[in-house]
Amino acid sequence: MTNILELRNVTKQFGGLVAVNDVTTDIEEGSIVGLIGPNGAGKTTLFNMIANYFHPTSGTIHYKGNDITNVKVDKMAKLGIARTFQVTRPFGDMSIIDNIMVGGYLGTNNTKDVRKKAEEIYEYVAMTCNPLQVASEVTTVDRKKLEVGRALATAPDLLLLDEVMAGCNPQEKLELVECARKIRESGVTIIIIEHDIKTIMSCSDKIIMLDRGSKLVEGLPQEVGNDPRAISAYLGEDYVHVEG
Amino acid sequence: MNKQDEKLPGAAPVVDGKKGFLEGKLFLLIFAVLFATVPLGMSSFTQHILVLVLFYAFCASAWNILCGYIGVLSLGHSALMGIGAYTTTLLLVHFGVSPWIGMFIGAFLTGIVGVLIGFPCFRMSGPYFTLTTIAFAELLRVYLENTKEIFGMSTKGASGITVPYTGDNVAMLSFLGKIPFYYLMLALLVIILLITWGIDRSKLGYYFVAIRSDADAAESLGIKLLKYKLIGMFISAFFIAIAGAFYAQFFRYINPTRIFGLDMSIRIALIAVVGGQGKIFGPTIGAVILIPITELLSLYFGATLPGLHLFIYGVVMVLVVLFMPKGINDYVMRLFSWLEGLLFGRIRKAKETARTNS
Amino acid sequence: MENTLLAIPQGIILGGAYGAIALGLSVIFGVTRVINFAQGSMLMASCFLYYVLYENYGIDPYIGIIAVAPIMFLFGYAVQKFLVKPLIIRERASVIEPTSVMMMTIGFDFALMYLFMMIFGASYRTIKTTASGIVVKTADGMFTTTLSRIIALIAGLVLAFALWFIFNKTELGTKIRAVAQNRTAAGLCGVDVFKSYSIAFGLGVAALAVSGACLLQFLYAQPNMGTMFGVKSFMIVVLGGLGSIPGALIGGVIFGVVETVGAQLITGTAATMLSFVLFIIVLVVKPTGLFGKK
Amino acid sequence: MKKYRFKTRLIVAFLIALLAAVTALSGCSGGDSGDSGDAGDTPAGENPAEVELGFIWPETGGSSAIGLEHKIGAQKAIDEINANGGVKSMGGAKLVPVWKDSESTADVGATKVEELVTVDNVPIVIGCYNSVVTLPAAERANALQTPFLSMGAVGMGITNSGFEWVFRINNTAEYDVVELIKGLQLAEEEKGVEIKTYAVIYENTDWGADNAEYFKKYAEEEGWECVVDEPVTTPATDLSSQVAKIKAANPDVVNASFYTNDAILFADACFNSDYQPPYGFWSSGGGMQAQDFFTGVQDPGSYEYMFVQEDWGVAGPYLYDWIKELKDQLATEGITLNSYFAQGWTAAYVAYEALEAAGTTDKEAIRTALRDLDIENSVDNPSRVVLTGYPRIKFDEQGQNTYSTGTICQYQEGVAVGLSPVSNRFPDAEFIIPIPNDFASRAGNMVEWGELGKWEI
Repeated sequence: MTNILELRNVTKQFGGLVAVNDVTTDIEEGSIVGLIGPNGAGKTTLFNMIANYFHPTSGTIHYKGNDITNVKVDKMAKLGIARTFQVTRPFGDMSIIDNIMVGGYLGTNNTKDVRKKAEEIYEYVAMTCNPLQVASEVTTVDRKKLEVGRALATAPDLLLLDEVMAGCNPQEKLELVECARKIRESGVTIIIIEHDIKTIMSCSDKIIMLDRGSKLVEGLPQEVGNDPRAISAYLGEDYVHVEG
Repeated sequence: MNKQDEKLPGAAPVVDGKKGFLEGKLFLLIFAVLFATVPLGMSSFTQHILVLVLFYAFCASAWNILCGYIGVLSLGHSALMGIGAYTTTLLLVHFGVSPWIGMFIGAFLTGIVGVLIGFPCFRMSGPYFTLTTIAFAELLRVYLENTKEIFGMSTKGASGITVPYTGDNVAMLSFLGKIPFYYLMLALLVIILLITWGIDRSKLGYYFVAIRSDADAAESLGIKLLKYKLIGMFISAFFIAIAGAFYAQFFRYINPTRIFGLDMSIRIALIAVVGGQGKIFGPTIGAVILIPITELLSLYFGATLPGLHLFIYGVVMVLVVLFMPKGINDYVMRLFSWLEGLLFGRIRKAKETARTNS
Repeated sequence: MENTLLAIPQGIILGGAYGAIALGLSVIFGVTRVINFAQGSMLMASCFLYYVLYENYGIDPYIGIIAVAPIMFLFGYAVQKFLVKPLIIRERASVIEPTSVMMMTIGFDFALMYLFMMIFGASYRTIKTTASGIVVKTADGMFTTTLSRIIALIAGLVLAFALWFIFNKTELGTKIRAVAQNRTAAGLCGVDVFKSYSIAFGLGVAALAVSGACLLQFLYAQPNMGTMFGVKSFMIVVLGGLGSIPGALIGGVIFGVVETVGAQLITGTAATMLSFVLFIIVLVVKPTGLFGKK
Repeated sequence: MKKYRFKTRLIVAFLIALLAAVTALSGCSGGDSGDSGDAGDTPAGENPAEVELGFIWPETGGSSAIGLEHKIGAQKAIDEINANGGVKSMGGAKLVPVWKDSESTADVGATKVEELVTVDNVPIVIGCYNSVVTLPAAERANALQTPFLSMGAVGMGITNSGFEWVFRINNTAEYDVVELIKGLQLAEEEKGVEIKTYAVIYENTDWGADNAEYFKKYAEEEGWECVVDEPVTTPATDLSSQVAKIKAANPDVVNASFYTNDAILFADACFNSDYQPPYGFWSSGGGMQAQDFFTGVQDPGSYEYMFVQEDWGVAGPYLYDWIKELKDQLATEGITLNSYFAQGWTAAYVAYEALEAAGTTDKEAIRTALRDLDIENSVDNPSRVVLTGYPRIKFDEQGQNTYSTGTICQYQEGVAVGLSPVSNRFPDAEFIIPIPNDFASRAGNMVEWGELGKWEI
């Protein structure tokens, strides 16, 4: 398997604060990678650097062998990297289908094709709402799915999902996991930030755990789950929380 | 209806029930017939006002392409209109270039100026953008008021330029009566509505609305914000310049204080906002309602007490903004939907039943 | 050369008046992010109130502040509460820039301006008070100004200090600043967001009223007088930096100095153009303004 | 996003519109010429009870203070005409004014002409003070073949654009300046002084710029040197800096062109800076003859010795008994007789005279009457028409009244004293030139508030 993404010594400082400290890791093509860690661990910062919302203070990010460390945000989609937002950001006064179509217009002008593709994606992510409903009015889970669908419409090779399952009930989480698996099967690599360890463990091929900006553990879900450092830093607490 | 819609679960009822397959048709027909026939037999003044209605509808539609769809508030559009008007008029006065040609030269020039202004302006957002556009317009206004000539062509500073009247001359876009101006403006309005409609349902429109809704999310989907804002600016500037050329020919007089003034920008923006920004027919509806109201107020109250008509105008403006959030367009559309439902409800039902049966 | 140098204090004094007006705006703009296009006519309204007090009861505008500033505070409070608030609530639902608030204030400006025109007519009304008649000048007679203009500058400074005090040293001010920084977060912390908005609006309009008292001494009251400061005062606020109180004053002084020095070196109109160019350049280079913080 | 699917329908609608347009165009071109020009006509032999006069003044906007004075003047004239039996040649038809507000805005003026002519069917339109408003308005009236009486506007284009229906009662900007220059020459001659340098300061409107331009043109012919050429963005907030600039350049004469508000600021700034050009401020009027200017300045001493080209006959040999009476009468109503009132008055009266001569509301007849109109005004035979004090009203081929001379007055002890031309001079009056630098002793209400005087630091 080739690495789709290679991070080398990525560091981000905000003023004197080190948000991400010297993270080096590889993401294999076609895998689902879970990015976990306690609050303030630097997950979202790392995520935003991969999506190029921030540029690292030092270190490099390579995507498919090319340096993308300082590429502009609006070029990312064309490169094949799409993301979702932690707080969903639908285009409020557009319908669901129109939202997905915006993603689909990348690299094409043909409205007919784009609409068709958007309809396919709408079914693919299994949304339950009416496709012509205005996006600001649909339920949370549908908004999450819409985020995924919209990102998917840009035909990415790497999909970055930022806490896509937050605020969903277990049933909905299962749906989303199913959805992620389906996407992975179509050949898309996925990185997921997630708080719900149980869910993330169940669907990831690899887990990267951050703590206070540094990479703490990296490995298969079982390995991380059994790693004492990980448990002490975060997992035990959360398990209790989740169980309770 | 089209096949794709039927394929979608849950799509069909909405498409047929809520939107109505006849929607737009009746509305358009009524308006088309009204617009095409209304000036006939009217007094010259009524025709004059009708031309102004179309003129402002056109201006506001041009403004709408940038500001309504992309969701920025430009109060500097009068400057772009002024550049169009001045280019056309200077070419006519000094080189005898027909306004038909000058109009497009001016429009292209204005489009380019608009793009150049856009570079610094689009770095700002919200109120900053608005103020920067005002600053540009005021800068140009003060400059022109104090400039006697540009590139050797006399502009007469604040005195303004009188456009020579050449009698009824189609080639020189000069007419005595209002009717030719009316239909010219109507044609221009139809063109800009078609273009807006085209934009509305194409990639451009989707991208514009996406930028308006959430610029960050739009960017993450690969939309180059600046590029699309500049495209919007170019189209908008292009058309507002044509409006400027028309203004010069219609009033046969232009002066920087008026045509580059903030009042003009505000009026254009107001019409679009009141009518419904980001909607194809919003600006047109705004103009159809606001301009006659202005004239009627001035007709009935203008003589009573100086300022009364403008006071009422201000109050109406506040009330419309307060109580009609989506603009009048929304109400008109609902009214038409309702009317259509009333008129065609039975036919629709019959067709629906026929389809479900088949 | 000498004249150019003399133009600098002239500009500072003029800028003080600009700054005093900009302060009121800065408070409103800084907290609510609303461009209050009605500020010109609100200033005009307060000037007419002073005029009426002076003509009918002989109350000097400086003393009249005691009565007019609270009235204008309530006026601003009410405008926010009944006109601006519903729009902000509505706009929050969609994510469009608050364009409707701007359009509403434009309409309000119209209504207020022409209401006063109906009541007072269009003539220019001036008053002749002690301060307006006292001319202050250097012994060689090269530099001249009036006491009223100097008082306007001082009033600007006092006003700036008072506002700074309110915003930085009182609990109310702290709450308002919190709202200005992050409406949602402040709301979650139990701050009444719209009450803060109303108070900020009221304070802004009251500050305008204070500068109105100073302006009437050397200018005039007339329904169209708002256009005199019009766009300029917004540019000052933005130039100085959003919500920055010293920024508003310094922005005013910069505009004043550009105008007076520009009038010496080039012409007044060229200086006006220059100040627009300056505004655009500053915004392009530093969108947060000279003293604004990100 | 709402989508209306109606491509085909739009095209159909467009085609219908186009079709209608073509039919309308072909059908209208004939009918259109038919109804223009005869609106408001009265058949011969039948007299209307009322005749409407269309007035357009700037009642709101930047020039509203002045426009409202015009309106009062015109109203008073109409009241008087009606009290005297209306238009006698039409069987005593009463004059009814139709007021329109130009909002001080160019295209609004043209729109209002359109409205007055085609809706109100007025036989004659009068207005509009601002040149930028009057120019398109006159053009429009000309196109609608309606007599247009221009009053107040001095822009050249109004009478040199070949409009056949436009008549201007007042001066052009150029002629205003020529009068000023003549006054200056007269002063030079009489007082044995020699003007070498001058400064122009003006608001950057069409009127201000025109004035400055012509002043420079004629001053150059005189060989005077321009030391300061200062346009001012109107409305200004402070003119002290500009005054300091002029003071430093020390010209012999300053030509200032401002509307009321800026004129107040300018006079105050000059007075506060103790600035007085040796041969005075010379202005062709504008704000410096408005009522608000006199009451608005901080000290009447600030306009003392100022030279103003006055339109009205309330000065010198023109101070007829009837004007005095009128002035007193108006004073009881709280109205001040000033040049803008006089302009409004005269404009209404000229329209009346034309109607009286035409005896009909036929526009062609009124135009002929205006062309033939000749009103003499002299000490022996004063005319109530000419409150503005012109010696004669007679339009040339361009429609310009070439007798609309003003009087160059100097404010001496607060009173405008007529000086130039010599024929209009007050008895025993003479130029006070060079102007004394006597700021402390100047007339005014200094006593009331100025005991503290000027502070030196």
